[in-house]
Amino acid sequence: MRYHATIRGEDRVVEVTTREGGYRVVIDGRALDVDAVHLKGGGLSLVAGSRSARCDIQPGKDGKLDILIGDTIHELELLDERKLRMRKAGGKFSAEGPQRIDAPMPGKVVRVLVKVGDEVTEGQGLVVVEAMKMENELKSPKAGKISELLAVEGAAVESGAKLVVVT
Amino acid sequence: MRYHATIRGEDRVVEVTTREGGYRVVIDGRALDVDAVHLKGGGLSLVAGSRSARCDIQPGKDGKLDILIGDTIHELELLDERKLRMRKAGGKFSAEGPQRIDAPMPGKVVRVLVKVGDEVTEGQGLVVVEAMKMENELKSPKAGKISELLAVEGAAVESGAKLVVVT
Amino acid sequence: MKILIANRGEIAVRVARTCREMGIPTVAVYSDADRAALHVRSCDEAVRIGPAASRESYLLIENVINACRKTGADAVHPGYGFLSENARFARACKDAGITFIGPPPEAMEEMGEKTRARRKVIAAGVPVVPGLKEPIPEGGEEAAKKYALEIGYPIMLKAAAGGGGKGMRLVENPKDFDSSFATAQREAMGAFGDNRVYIEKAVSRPRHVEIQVFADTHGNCIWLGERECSVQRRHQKVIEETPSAIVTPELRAEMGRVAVNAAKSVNYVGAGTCEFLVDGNTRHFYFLEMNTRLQVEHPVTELCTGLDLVRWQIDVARGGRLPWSQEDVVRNLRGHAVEARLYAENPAKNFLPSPGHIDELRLADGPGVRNDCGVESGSEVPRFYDPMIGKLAVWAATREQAIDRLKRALSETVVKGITTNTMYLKRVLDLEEFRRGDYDTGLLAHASERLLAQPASPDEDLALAAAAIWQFEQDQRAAFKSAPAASDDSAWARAGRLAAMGRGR
Amino acid sequence: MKILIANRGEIAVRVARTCREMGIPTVAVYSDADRAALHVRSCDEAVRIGPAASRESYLLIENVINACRKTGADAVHPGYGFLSENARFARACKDAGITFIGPPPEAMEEMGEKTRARRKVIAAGVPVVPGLKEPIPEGGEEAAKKYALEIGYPIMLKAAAGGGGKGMRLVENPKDFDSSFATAQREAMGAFGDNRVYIEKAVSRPRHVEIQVFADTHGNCIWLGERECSVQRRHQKVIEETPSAIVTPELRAEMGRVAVNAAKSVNYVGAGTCEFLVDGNTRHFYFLEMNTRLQVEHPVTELCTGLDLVRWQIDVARGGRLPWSQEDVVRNLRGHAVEARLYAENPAKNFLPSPGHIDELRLADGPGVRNDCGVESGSEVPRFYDPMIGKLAVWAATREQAIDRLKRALSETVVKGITTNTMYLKRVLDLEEFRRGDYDTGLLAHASERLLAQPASPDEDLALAAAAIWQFEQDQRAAFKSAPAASDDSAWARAGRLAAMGRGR
Repeated sequence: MRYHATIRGEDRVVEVTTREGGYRVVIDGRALDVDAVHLKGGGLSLVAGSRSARCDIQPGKDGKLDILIGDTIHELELLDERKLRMRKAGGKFSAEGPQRIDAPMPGKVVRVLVKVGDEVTEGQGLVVVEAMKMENELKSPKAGKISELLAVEGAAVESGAKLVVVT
Repeated sequence: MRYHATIRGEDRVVEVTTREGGYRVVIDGRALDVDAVHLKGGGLSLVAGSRSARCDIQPGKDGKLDILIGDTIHELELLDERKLRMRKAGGKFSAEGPQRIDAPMPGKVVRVLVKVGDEVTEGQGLVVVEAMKMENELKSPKAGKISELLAVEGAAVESGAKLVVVT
Repeated sequence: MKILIANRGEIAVRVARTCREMGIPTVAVYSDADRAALHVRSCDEAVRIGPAASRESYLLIENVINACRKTGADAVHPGYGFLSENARFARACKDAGITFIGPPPEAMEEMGEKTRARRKVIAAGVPVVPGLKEPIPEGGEEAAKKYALEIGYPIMLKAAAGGGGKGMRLVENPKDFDSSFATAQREAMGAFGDNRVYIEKAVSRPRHVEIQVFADTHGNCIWLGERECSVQRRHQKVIEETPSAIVTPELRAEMGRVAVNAAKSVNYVGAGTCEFLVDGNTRHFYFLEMNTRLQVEHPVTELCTGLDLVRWQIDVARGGRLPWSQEDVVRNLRGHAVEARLYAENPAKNFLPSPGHIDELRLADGPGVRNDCGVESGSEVPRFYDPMIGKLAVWAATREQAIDRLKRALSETVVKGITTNTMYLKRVLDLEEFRRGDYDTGLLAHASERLLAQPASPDEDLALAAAAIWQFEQDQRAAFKSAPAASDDSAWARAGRLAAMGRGR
Repeated sequence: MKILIANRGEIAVRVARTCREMGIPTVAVYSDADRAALHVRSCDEAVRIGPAASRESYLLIENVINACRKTGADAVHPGYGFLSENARFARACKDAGITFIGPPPEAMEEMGEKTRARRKVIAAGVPVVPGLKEPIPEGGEEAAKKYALEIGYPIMLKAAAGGGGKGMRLVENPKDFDSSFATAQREAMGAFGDNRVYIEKAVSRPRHVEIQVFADTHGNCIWLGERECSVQRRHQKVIEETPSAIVTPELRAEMGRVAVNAAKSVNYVGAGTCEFLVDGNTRHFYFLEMNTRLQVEHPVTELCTGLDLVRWQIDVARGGRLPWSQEDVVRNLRGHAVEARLYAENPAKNFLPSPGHIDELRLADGPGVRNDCGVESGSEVPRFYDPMIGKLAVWAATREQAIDRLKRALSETVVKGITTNTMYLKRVLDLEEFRRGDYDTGLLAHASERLLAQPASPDEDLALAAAAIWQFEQDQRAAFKSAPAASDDSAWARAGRLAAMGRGR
């Protein structure tokens, strides 16, 4: 199987095939024979050459994977050919065009710092959400104008709830 | 749902129905309102009245369940109506009739103490199996005669392998 | 004796452990958000005391008292936070004939409001930081601003009823006064139901060093050494250690003596902590406040003294005498202990709290490691309460070995499903200022960039291999989805077993 | 320095932890049965050294040396068991230029064979148990039987190359001699590849008390206190504690002095243990053997001294001096520690080993608890090796508190999927002889019936309710099997979450 990975901003091609006693992994042409054991909870115990590593894996959205090895979390993205094509078709998400600011976690809106029509600069505070007794200010991802404002002071919001749209 | 339980040799009838906020359990007519939360790994956190208990559950063969609460393991057997009928039809397993002695765990046969045709008394040693450097003698569950002998000294045996039959 | 633990999370579990060891039955209380919480199943009984919001459950005196009545509990351990420093609660227990495991209400009141406390201890000859001793009255903002200019910026705005850094704000210069004042008041109201704040001069190069004191009902009061808690982020303690790198035996004895005097000035009973600011250069120390309860970071004191402070609290509440003299303490202090607080938060996203479901929790073990955890695999971290899910403390013969041990232990600590600060904690332990012991309460702010850097790792190829193999297996298994599927879990397990049996060898 | 750990299970994991703290890279070795074992992923590197059977893997000197060559490891920690007391292995390391972390081969040889060891220590004035000092030669059974009658029954048959109780047999009276002799020889061959056994008089009311000694390469040798290991089943240690209830400071100093003499008589270096039999009545003690390696039960010594013995082993192997004098030891001994060994065995079925898959493992935490475990949730316990899966040790100020703490910790320790001795251990801690400290090596045999009794419990209804509710949910879920089933695990988790959210409230 062939995967397209992105790690620390670099694209890599990773091919996986099974072989007697484990897997062969080819990364940008470099072959690595890996003996992998699946652990309860979804982690892996890898032995590659004599190197031994415990890998904890935290799957995220659309191909994102956090791989914990030792004291480093490797954040990467993994797509197979099909997903890659879809991604290309869709085009990468960027700060161009209307930006939607969602509640990053369940909480309570304690302050709304803007109103519809306001001109905002990139990084300007828009809404303050409180959770676990901590206040967190949500900032604008771009310079623009407030086109939608759904956040209401005092309202409880679920994770992912749309709060503001900057155009 | 209605279950027939056996605990410490006594038969009990246990009925379970869901109710708002938990379950109603009726044991031999005594009603118990139980709030149960399922834990990862299959255990239960019960609150009945004000009593709170963590129950670890180890399912065994044919309806056997070990329930760990605090410092006690409650060994019980639980059958629904259907299983109960089957059980009754089959008749309880007892030391009557031919008795089959199986290897209780994977290991190695180090000694065979009987031969086919031998008369044996209940509790008499038949075969010695070694595992984890410990020797364990398997004894006859009843007085009778050795009708089959499959254990061979020095042979490795898997758990459950038939070793001897006493008639 | 039957003890109701009027708290949740790791401290409730920790108190229940000592009770179990002492053969004392325990009662847990829980809000609707905590029915499935670990502390509920760690006690012999459990009583629901209301909906998720603490103000409607853990902070409701009446509900807690009723829970005692319902279960026949004749003593209450309040833990920390919630009602632990609420004199009205202590009184309500008394009136209901329930032993409150803590100081008498009078002592709580004397120390409970910082401004009163300062007046009291100053009279007892305890040094304090210059500042306005009265909360800023309604409409007193302007007078307050003038005073702030007099003592000079930077200043602190602190909740009159506060503690634990909650509702505290550093104000660097006059133009930030209004916004900071508003936030401080709101946070104070949210955390303590009392929005009053007061002004205090901010000491420079300040180190937060606190003294654990213990008093019985027979007039005995001793100190149990210090804890340095200068590793703070937004006034939230992150890492605590004892002994402090700047405390000499002489300074320890002197601060201890002062702390004991402060405690005696209010006829204190039980476990208490006097917080001091120590000037990093002059080593002068100023009394900040006294926390009239068990401290989150008490385990480091237990590790270096060998004591069980909860056991002492219970014995003292029963009228027992302190088994140790001050000399016994000095003779028994040993080695070095460091504690790290595990928070459900995302350092990469400005420490955004990350409540949610813990898919897997692996804690550290082995020599010198102590876990106090309020969650386990499968636990839910509710969004309604403090984001601290547990504490990891270690002991070793020397400070250097203790730090190396804590780092090792943090490497073994894995929380999956939610984001935690474990990586961040490891980076803090590697800060050379911390290693040298030469740091102040500004450490984390100053080092923030170094702490969030993403250094390259030699294991990148391994990570890619792991990801690809994992995804490969996912894709393979997806193909079988229709087949009578056993659980994910046992499927993994089977794979593991196959491998264990030497698959393909 | 790079250390290859020539062992498996909990001791390999434990050694790796200290190496991690010291910043020393580690290499694991594994048989085919252990590829998925915890110790493999606890090290930085791992090398396969053969099939499951130890004789073809962990006991193969050549394979271990090759693993060092392959990984460039310049030091070997042998742990206990396997090659740890094999002088040929120590020599092979030396010849390969690899540091063997243990005593010099000569010392191992002197102490390795008990009969030689006895001759040696007797010369050094160390008291020993009367017995035949030579292994019984081929065809020497009759002479042996005559000698047995001379010194009088009961007698012991012990493997000449043995240790740890393996290949030891108590013979109560002459008629059992032949059968016991045969078994002893077979077990000796199985365990050590050497079937020779010798005869020794069995001391009455015997208590097993051992002294930890430590020596460096500069001629310093000290003792680190005793460990009482009289709680044994078929000569397998089950529970160990320090200090021993019968050892006074005077007796400790005397036994320590004798142990140090024994060690010096063979120019010992590193960590070693002198095992003594102490007469429960007269308090006379007899040297049994010296174990020339780290002991399974070393954690209780670490808990009461505050030392990391593996760190000392490594420092001494690097030529370091012991940092402590004998006076430092005496000054630092503190409190009480007890260790319980977790075995994968079924006490109800005559302690039948129960290898297999661990579905869930929950370890104890909180104050004073230390886990040294070779497995985790999802681990496989192979049938090829010792059934000990881990150790649970606790420290507390007093013996009583330590025992209560260990009991509490054992209640938190849950192993699902295989049968373990946790319940059995809790019952042992409740034996009044043990609580009184008045016991000998016969304790478990004498109490066997009490230890296996099944007392009635007030929770029977709760157990029935739990079982019925669990089965009910199983049956309900069975109905949905056809539906696109998420994994069992997440289904449980969801149920838990629902409840956590206050289902139905």
